[in-house]
Amino acid sequence: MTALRQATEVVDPVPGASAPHLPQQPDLVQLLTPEGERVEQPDYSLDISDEELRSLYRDLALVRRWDVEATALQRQGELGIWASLLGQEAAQVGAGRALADGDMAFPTYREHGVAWARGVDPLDVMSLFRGVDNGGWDPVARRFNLYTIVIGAQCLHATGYAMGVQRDGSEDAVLAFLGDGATSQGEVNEAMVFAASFAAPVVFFCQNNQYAISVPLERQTRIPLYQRAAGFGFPGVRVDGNDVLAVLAVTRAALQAAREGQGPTFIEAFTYRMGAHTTSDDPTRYRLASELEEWKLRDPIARLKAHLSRDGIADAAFFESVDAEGDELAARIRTGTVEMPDPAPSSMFEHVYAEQTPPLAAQQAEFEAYHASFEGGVER
Amino acid sequence: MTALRQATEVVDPVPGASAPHLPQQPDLVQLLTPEGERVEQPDYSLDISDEELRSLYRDLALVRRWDVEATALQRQGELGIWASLLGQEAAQVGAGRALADGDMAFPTYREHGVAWARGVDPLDVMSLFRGVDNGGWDPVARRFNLYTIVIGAQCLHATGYAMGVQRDGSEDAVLAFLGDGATSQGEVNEAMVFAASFAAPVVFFCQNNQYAISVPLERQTRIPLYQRAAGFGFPGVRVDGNDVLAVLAVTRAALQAAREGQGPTFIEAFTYRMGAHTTSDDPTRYRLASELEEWKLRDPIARLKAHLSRDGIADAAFFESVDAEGDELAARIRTGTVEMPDPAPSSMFEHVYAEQTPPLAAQQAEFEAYHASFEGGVER
Amino acid sequence: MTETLTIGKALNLGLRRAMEDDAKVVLMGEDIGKLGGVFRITDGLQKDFGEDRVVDTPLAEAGILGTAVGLAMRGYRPVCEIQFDGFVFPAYNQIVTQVAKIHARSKGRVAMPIVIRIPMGGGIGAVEHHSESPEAYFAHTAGLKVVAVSNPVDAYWGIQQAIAHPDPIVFLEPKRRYWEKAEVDTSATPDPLFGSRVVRGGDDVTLLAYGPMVKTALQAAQAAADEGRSIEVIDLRTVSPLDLDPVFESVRRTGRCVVVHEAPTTLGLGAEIAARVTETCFHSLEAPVLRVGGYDTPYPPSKLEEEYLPDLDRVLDAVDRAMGF
Amino acid sequence: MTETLTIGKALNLGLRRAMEDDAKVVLMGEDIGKLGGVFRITDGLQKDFGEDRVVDTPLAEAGILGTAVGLAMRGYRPVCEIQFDGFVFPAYNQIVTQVAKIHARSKGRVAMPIVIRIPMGGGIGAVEHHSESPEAYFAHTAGLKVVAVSNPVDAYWGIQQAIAHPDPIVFLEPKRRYWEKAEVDTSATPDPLFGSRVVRGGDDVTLLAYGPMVKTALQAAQAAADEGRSIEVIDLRTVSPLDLDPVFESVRRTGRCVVVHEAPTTLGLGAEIAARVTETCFHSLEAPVLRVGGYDTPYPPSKLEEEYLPDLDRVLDAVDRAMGF
Ligand SMILES: Cc1ncc(C[n+]2csc(CCOP(=O)(O)OP(=O)(O)O)c2C)c(N)n1
Ligand SMILES: Cc1ncc(C[n+]2csc(CCOP(=O)(O)OP(=O)(O)O)c2C)c(N)n1
Ligand SMILES: [Mg+2]
Ligand SMILES: [Mg+2]
Repeated sequence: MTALRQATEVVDPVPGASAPHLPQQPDLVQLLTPEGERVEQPDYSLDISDEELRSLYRDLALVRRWDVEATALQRQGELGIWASLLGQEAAQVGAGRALADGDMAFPTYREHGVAWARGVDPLDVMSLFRGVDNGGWDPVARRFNLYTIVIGAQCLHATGYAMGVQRDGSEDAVLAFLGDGATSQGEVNEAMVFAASFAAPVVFFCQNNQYAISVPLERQTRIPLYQRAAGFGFPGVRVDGNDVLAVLAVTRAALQAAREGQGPTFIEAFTYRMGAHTTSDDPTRYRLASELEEWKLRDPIARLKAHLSRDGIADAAFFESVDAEGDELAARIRTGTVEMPDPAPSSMFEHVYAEQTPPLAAQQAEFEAYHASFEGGVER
Repeated sequence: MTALRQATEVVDPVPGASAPHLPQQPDLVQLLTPEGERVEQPDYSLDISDEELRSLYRDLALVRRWDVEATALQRQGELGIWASLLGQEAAQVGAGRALADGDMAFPTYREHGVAWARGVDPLDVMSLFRGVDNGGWDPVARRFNLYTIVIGAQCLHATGYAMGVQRDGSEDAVLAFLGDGATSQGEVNEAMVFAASFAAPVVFFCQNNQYAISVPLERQTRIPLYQRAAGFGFPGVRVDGNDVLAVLAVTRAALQAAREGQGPTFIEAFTYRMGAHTTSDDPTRYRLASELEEWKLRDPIARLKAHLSRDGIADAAFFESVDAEGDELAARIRTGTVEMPDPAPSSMFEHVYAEQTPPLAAQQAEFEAYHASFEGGVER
Repeated sequence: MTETLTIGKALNLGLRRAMEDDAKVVLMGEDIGKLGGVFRITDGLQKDFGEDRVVDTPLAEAGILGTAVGLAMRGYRPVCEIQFDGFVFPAYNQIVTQVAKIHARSKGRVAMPIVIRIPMGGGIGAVEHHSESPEAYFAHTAGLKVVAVSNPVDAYWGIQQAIAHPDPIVFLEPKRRYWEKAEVDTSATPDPLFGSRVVRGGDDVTLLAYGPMVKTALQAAQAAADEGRSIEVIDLRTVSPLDLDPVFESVRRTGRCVVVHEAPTTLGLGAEIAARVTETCFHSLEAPVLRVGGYDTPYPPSKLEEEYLPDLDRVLDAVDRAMGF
Repeated sequence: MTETLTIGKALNLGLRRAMEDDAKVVLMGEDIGKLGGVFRITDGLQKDFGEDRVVDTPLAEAGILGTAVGLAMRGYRPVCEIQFDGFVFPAYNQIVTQVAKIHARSKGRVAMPIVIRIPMGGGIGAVEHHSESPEAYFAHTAGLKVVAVSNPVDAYWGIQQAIAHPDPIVFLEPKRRYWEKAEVDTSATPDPLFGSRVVRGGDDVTLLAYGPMVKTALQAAQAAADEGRSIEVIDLRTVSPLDLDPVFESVRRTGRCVVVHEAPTTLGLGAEIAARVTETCFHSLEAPVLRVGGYDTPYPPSKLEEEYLPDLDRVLDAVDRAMGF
């Protein structure tokens, strides 16, 4: 059966595993080694000021601080659940910062780092996990869609939005986030079909954090994920997702290509979910502690910190100021979350439709009357 | 953006178009030229007796004769609709004859040639298009599933069936049919994900007949379809779908690979729908007559006939006998169709469940009583 | 300006007018371009409005609806054609979890002015999946509205009103009636989209229908009249929201009510209507609300569809039973 | 052999027993292997039965159901877990157009013994899509059967009966009651799968519930008893087919009927039950059948779910209204 095998280009069946009989898989795109050393990638040059580097560090650190606080708040019963981004800060901040103002982003439920980069107030994210609403920010004003919990559904939204951009003759680009698990969903693959067919200005940004809850990547694909795109006829690239500079450069390049009419790109940001899937999850059931230890050596924040330090871009005072800012942020998030008012009961009827229907109006009126009947203390 | 473009293997963006900057797309696998000349393909050698060659010809001719008769019967109001296979005989007969007895096939609604190869009585196909049932054959006994009309749904069934084969430790293989349009469906792509993930013994046999009703291939993909498989990590191959020998050889090889535990293969049989999508369709609205004329030069039956004649494998008497057999078959199909009894009215209640529910039994009883009330001639 | 139009042609003209009125209207679907759709409802529109506004999509219904969501977010008004009723299910996830919920999810910040056109129902002698009536699946889904037109006038105006409306609407077209004709005054002021309409007055029984069954109901009423029985027929026109006030008013007079639809009876619209009419008109009812629907079986092979579909006789039989209570 | 079991543990043991009894039983789903499912219903099963019988699938619900169809055709009995109610919709096409129809399509030649396990309903403080009640979508679909268990005994036996049954069954598990306990006699002879059950006798009102709402109904009946009102509570146990004979018998005595479920009221099971009870018991009814259901809105953010979900007070309010007619 070598004939069939040769008829197409099959590369590394298992990521990381060597496959000497097959062409070598390209390395991860990396601009910063795990030790914080800057390396050059002629294809993805990045001209970046010290100021910008420090500001990237600040984002990474503050987003992690937020995440830590949110996890604690969940433990204390102040949130129903929390989906931690621990370990994925660089992938998210790098991607988020690559966006131009007019670009639109479509997150999953874990993109707190992108939310931050888009200027979303963390409390507007907390409100979702507290059960107050489904996200408090304005997706139009922030150009950051509300979180989408049904796996993969947002990839089609992003593609359709990009088709709208084309019709507007605009130069906006669109960034769709998805996980490694999501790549198995039919809708995600349909999004790639549509994006390719219409050459839509959309970039699929897949954070391969190695797991879909407990299910390892190998169940979703036998080959590196970024190669999925080739089957749909557009480029795929794998970037070190723990290297904020590489993510920034690659995402910028892909968005620029989209803007220029070159159609979609698939980016696989190779990273690791250092925490549990959510606060309801118990990762000890399905992965070894040693794996986590290995990934800790590639910590995205430590890496940038090492770079800033070794190249003298930031000093101890800077790091201390960021830490202090983090503590302030955490305090604000804590207070804001704990004090967040519950929504008005009858609000659930209010935005079902842009034009409420008479039967629903009647239901709301009954509900309010029923409620009012308890207010005089006649509750059973 | 050359960097991103290079990060993956992109081949011919448009089928047939030349793309000098990209690696050359492999030729169609072909064992018989359009002129009927036998060519060798070291990867797909085919050892075939003259007897078998004649029998292949007979299949092609009889299947076409059936198709012509069915189209005529539809025109005369004896069928509700007919989905013609005109032009796709070689793809279907070649694929059908590649199956071993124990293998299972999952057709769309157009695989009359495969049905024939599996020993299905044409009348059991006619009954579907006449509206008598949803296909009269026994899918288990014939190892040929009932037609599936919802585009692409059968690809998952085939993959699941193949997962069952694996669990049985059997050497059966599974053949899933689909069209070019079907490749855009999410479920079809999920089937490829599952098949790859479980290395299931299933072969996806895509008849690229260039159109999904009116929509040309270019809307579904910008690159040759067989390359889709590479993105899922398994081989794809493009075969001349109008060359019954090549189809037979390639499909056999792929099924053999599946049998041997090598997992799935995607076969793109490059062919052309020479008739309308169905008898309800008007192809003059969306394609040029000249296109059809060009494809007529690659007619799959004429090609095999030329080969049989030029190499002295069959003589005029043989061709005449096949023609005569065709006329007999057509007569049998015509009579059988026209005389096909309508189903019993209450049969629609009968197989909804393996164990009918009491409410449905009550509904059936009411229906029967209501019907009986008309039988005494008290109809309004 | 009065024209004689089939339902199909009325829809075609209505779509054309909606596209002229609002450059943000984009049609999407399989084969809606050069072919004009398998029922030719979009005939000629791609030629006149171009490929960017009349989009032949890849063959993927979730893709159609999912990209429509994105287009709506970008300010467009997508009108999606589902080729046949039985092929809406691949898009079901997008419709139920996204289209229906995004306005609520965003607390009203993101509107979903999407119209999902579906040729609905049986009676055309087709193969499996081409004759179904999925309206209850949508009417049970909060966030959607569901309209079922029965005639050329409502088709012409309804499609324009639906496109102009800010909420997502499943727009059901009575496929076997596409060729039915009527006079359409294209300069009239149309009735509101979401309202039922008494289409024939009567005193003995209130008969409710929508979409393709309205004609059947009217035929039954005529036949009953010939036998001296007076049936009031109401075309519901919208199945979500239901406009039942005219129904209540009628049932209070007649004391009897029959609902007819093609969809399977169990949990079909008849169930909801029966429950609501009984709640509201309990003391006026002389008989339970009776339902004439499809049977609780898959839609049968076409040789049996006449048996499956409610017809004049089955409607009159129910009327008899209602009167006999 | 009597054990105290939670619903979750009863399901786990029932699955284990079904797998021991029949080597063709294969479990499929997301995270059901090492993790044992997000609710641990399949805990330990992959360890004991291996990866071929407890299959962690790729993340694709249509894929799960579609491959289950193929496995069933090859003679297996797939038991598919859908992680949460709100995630069944990507599989909807396979369920409605294939799973439900293949037995009829093949004139009985191909059986579809597939069980689709879905943790159902709200009340666990979750985010969007994790608290829904999709049963009406399935009960309206001919070819499916739909079971909704409410207690450990039915969970233990029901899952085994469902797996052994030849037809496809949507098996709804009351997720917020997973941790409720009861004594289960694992050597008893179980009640049939498809039958409702009077769980508390009474004379004034017949109260119907299934799944998670049975407990609420029983609490309401107890509270009403304290006020001197006698409520008969029936656990429907199966929502398709509905077993209404015990309901008719009861309503003929009480003259009043209230149905409670979490799903949106419009076209929820209550609609069908109201219609059927009224048709059958018309002359016995003192009041219309009243429905207590979720509102016709998307399931709200969890801070509002207590307001959304039917509770003891809303049930008693409906009982009052029924009595007041
Ligand atoms: C359609 C659907 N099915 C199942 C789920 C439940 N679920 C939530 S997250 C998740 C895993 C997602 O994995 P991946 O795409 O890799 O993203 P990650 O959580 O790792 O960021 C699953 C199965 C869901 N939200 N939607
Ligand atoms: C889910 C679904 N959507 C739409 C249709 C209507 N339809 C029937 S055939 C067809 C085109 C199929 O094209 P292709 O897959 O290329 O197969 P071909 O008919 O060319 O053999 C369409 C859109 C369908 N049957 N199922
Ligand atoms: Mg992941
Ligand atoms: Mg085709």
